[in-house]
Amino acid sequence: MKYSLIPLLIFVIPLLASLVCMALKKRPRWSQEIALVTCLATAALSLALVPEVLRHGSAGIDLAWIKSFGFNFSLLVDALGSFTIVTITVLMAIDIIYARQYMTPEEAGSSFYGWTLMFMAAMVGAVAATQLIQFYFLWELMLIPSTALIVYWGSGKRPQATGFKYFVITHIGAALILIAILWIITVTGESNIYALAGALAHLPASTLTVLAVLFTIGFAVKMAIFPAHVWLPDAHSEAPLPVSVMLSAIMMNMGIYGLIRFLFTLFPAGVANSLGLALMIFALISQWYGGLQALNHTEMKRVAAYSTISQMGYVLFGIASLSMLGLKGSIFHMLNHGTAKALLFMSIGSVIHSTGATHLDKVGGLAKKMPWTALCCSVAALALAGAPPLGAFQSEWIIFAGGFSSPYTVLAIIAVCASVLTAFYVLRLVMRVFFGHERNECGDINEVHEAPPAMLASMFALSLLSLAVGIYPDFFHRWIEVALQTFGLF
Amino acid sequence: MQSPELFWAMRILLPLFLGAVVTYVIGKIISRIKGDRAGGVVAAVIALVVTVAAYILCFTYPGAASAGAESGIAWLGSLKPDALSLLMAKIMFPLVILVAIYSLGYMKDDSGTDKYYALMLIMAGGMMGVVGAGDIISLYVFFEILSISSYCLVSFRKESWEPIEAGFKYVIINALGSTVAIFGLSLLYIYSGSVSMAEIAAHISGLPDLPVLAALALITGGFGVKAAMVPLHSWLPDAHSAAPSGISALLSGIVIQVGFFALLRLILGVFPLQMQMVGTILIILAAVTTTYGNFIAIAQKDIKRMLAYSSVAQMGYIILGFGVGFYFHSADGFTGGLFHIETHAFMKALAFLSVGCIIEKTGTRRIADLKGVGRVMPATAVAFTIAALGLAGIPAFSGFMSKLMIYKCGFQAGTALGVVLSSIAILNSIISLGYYMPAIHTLFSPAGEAAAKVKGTVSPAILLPIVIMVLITLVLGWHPDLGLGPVNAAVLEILNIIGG
Amino acid sequence: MNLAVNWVWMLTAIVVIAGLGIFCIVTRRNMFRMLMGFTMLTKAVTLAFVTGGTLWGQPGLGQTLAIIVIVIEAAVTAVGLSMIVNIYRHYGAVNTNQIKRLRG
Amino acid sequence: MLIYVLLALMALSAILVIFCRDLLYAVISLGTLSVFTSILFYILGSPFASIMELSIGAGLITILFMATISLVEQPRVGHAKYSGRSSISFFALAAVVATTIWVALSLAEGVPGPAAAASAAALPEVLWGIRLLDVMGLSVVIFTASIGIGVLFRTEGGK
Repeated sequence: MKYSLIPLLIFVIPLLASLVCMALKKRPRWSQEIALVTCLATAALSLALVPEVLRHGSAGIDLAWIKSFGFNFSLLVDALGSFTIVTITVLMAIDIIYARQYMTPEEAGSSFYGWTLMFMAAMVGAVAATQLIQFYFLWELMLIPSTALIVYWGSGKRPQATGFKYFVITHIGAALILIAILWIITVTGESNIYALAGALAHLPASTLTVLAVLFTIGFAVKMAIFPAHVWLPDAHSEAPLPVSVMLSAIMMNMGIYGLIRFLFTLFPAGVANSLGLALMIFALISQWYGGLQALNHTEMKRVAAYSTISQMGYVLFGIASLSMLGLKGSIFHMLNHGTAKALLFMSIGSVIHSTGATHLDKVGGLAKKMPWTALCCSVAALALAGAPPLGAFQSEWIIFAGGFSSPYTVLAIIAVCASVLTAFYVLRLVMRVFFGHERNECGDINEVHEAPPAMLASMFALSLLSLAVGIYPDFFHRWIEVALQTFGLF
Repeated sequence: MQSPELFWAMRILLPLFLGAVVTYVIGKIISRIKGDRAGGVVAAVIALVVTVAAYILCFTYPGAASAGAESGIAWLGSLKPDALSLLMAKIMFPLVILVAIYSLGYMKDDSGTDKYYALMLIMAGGMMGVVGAGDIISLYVFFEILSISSYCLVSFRKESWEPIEAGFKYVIINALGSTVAIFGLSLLYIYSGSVSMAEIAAHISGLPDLPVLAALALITGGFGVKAAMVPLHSWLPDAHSAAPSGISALLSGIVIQVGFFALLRLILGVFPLQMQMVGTILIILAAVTTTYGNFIAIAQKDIKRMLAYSSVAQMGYIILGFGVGFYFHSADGFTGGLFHIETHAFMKALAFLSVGCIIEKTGTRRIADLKGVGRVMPATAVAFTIAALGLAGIPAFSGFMSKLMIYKCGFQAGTALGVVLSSIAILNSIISLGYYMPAIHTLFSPAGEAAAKVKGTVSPAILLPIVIMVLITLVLGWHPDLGLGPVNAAVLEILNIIGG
Repeated sequence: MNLAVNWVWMLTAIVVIAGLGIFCIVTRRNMFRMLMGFTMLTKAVTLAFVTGGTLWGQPGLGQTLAIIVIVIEAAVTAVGLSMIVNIYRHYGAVNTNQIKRLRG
Repeated sequence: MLIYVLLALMALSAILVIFCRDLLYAVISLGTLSVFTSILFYILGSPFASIMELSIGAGLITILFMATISLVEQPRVGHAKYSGRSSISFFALAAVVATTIWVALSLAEGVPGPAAAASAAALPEVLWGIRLLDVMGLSVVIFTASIGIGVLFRTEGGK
């Protein structure tokens, strides 16, 4: 481990900035700028951390926290962590740029940016956490800002109910994680995530299996794997759009990160193997369930939300294949799914912003009026469908390759079929909204205009990112391979 | 060097009781001359001065170094304050001070507030006497001072039916409880011929089992009433919801904990041999208490009754910490229990104070009628939210840290029983979300009738304690070390006594 | 002092009176009756203290304890009775089954 | 022998307190219980406790009860309510008495014999000496009770 201040900075800067934003209650414009600067700075810092991490394996800092309990506040970023953090911070910065024009400062208010920054700080902190209790603390800290964002700015009929459903269900998942964490701490006496592998190897297999199941269920709730998905469609579709992006494209990565980190770097290989088939089945169900529901719904944000469940099925499928390829694909898919889903949500947001329509059968033929949005939305759709040369193509096919290297070839074939389903519902969305007869049942078609520049800019940035990852994936492959080296499994 | 007994009598008890007399007399005189409201204000100010002075004095505790020092005064022998008592003092004084400030705004339209503040000081003095007592009779006398003053405070607003009826229920059940406890203690006196805890403890090993167990059962049952252990809790929801909100805060925040503390003191002082068994009983009672309290709280429609049942549940957590501590000889159990007393005191008081403020403005206690109040009274509603999330044990609030210790101690025991207990505790914190969340939800949903009634701003005297308690809850949630100093000293004291 | 008393019967009487007191509080529905039960329970306690004092040859201590308990009994009874008067003013009744609005 | 008679009379008056129909008779039984207790105290060599019991227990408390009952109770209310349950009550009572006697007899094992050498401190020394704190506590109790009763009977219009 190399001593580095950056992990601390990328946690503390957003946290302090969030407090500043909360304090600037009367000046939403200032908080907007503060949030933008903070997000860009955090993204830049997390990128600056990448070479160090690749060179030294990991970088971090160790601080005293609760002396009486013997807990430290240690932040450490390794290759897997830095990949997750970069995904989070970069997408967050782009999302903040988008939110600048999607919501006026007065509409958002200072506290919107305050909660957002606190949300980001908690996510970054949870990824960088090395102590189990610290991890749980920051993991749960994500809940409060995200619930507040849904409840205060939500647009559905009952945003409170949605927010609290989200809160309670994810808290139940977290409670399972807490049980497992406390169990581990007391049985092994070790609370450092990076030192646990050795300590856990001595435990009896039955204990390890129970622990692994607790962790898996806990993280699967955050990943919204069927049947723990019930909170997701409402939360993601009723939240305001920038928050949907945060939840769908960014927070989902936390569940993936947690599952991979805990299941593969902590436990001996045999434990994950015993769970493989069950995970794979749930992954397939999520994939198909999400896809079919997405096809079934006409509300655009709900389509994207169900698509998230389906995509998380892909990721879990990669994890459950228990192969290097599958894991690599899953990790890679964090970035690619994040990019594509953020892009899809943002283009839906642009459509909603300029037409006022929320259902895809209320509008049509918008490509002429909003050509750039149409382009970006098509990129997102193609990426989710796994079309080359976009980034998601890479990760999805690595995941499937992983699936075929597992013993369950039949299941892998079913998973591949699901990608056809994906193509079907995303392209249906694009075709209905942007092509065909020009119409807008929710307003005057002639007043429909292209999205404002900041929104377009963030969408372009995401499209280019997706394209760049697809065209030049080698760097990312190397990065993830460094991460996988620390696993030492299979 | 000053002995702890003299310190306790002169710097804690004397100011409080003397202050109560002064408060009452001067308050009475002023209210005769200038009217009731002025009398109330003067009484409040005197009470505040007295409590703040006693609080500051309590930092001059001579410390463990002087524990052996003799006061040389025979009658002070019935006091035996130690680090545990000091911890309770350090929790109680801030709470009483904040509640007194709050009452300045909250009780300003009531009559007879001079008596209110005098009774509050007496209640504080009674609590300090209970925690500092070293023999069974002083324990009983101070316990009764505490009880009588709290009876009268509960039915302070006697003009409506609820406080008075709840008050009688409170009187009869608590009088039964404390008399059963003193009956158990009197049996101990018959068998040992002494009232000092240390001397009884020296005698007890030579006694046959049955009288000791009978006394233990009577004492546990008797003080269990005050500590609101299920099934002896039935007075609590009525009394805590009928009392004025400031008093509810004190009752839920510290009085029931003092009731448990009396039991704890006796277990530590008199029954060290039965500790394992007491631990078992406490664990069972705690599991039942927590689960029952949480499930019944879900069914409540009245927000104060909901909080009262949540107190029952939280008492279960505290008792669980001590039960595990006794059963497994685990220091973490005691730390968890004591720290939860500390954090719960401020969280629950915060919840009651903010709810009291909301009730005062809207005039209703039905949760369903409070729709949209959070939009017209944002500060108070946010304070309630913080308190509720803290009570549910969500990280970033102080309740998480203390509950974490309690969860951890169960696992640390390393047995299946410990794991099961901790899991019950963790699952219970989820169940508790089942009533906190709907309440928060109602507060923040679109405006209803009650919200329309809210007029005017909340007075600063009400807001100040709420803000301070919010800060305490948040700071202890992020940096619990700040509150753990006295707790650790108290745990050391317990470990000294039980020799663990 | 050497009294020709079988202490076992003394103790029996104490426990019986205490038991009757608790029985009275638990089963009676009349508020006065409940308070009387409390008073009986307290009598048992005072008797226990005096007995203990005699047994251990500490009449001073035993009496002191009994006096303390008696005074507290009187105070609690007085407060309880004034509550009953208040309840009567609200309801015109003193039986708990007639006034029970609160649910346990 | 007198002591056994007293004990039996005490138990009897206690039962009367519970089951006697008229509240006033119940109060009188309670006073009788106090009187017997106080005689017992005297026989046991506790004259001061005896006087206190007689004046407070038999005197003050009985008068308080009487005064309140005459203030509150309407005659002939609720009598019919109990008659149906009385046989059950008597069975319950018999069970309680039997249990308590059994418990008491089992408790008796460890009771010490009367102390041979009574190095007794006299009451005033005890009361005003080593128990002074409790006596102060008692004065606070009385003060509290009087304020409390003042609270419950205050006439000024409140909220």
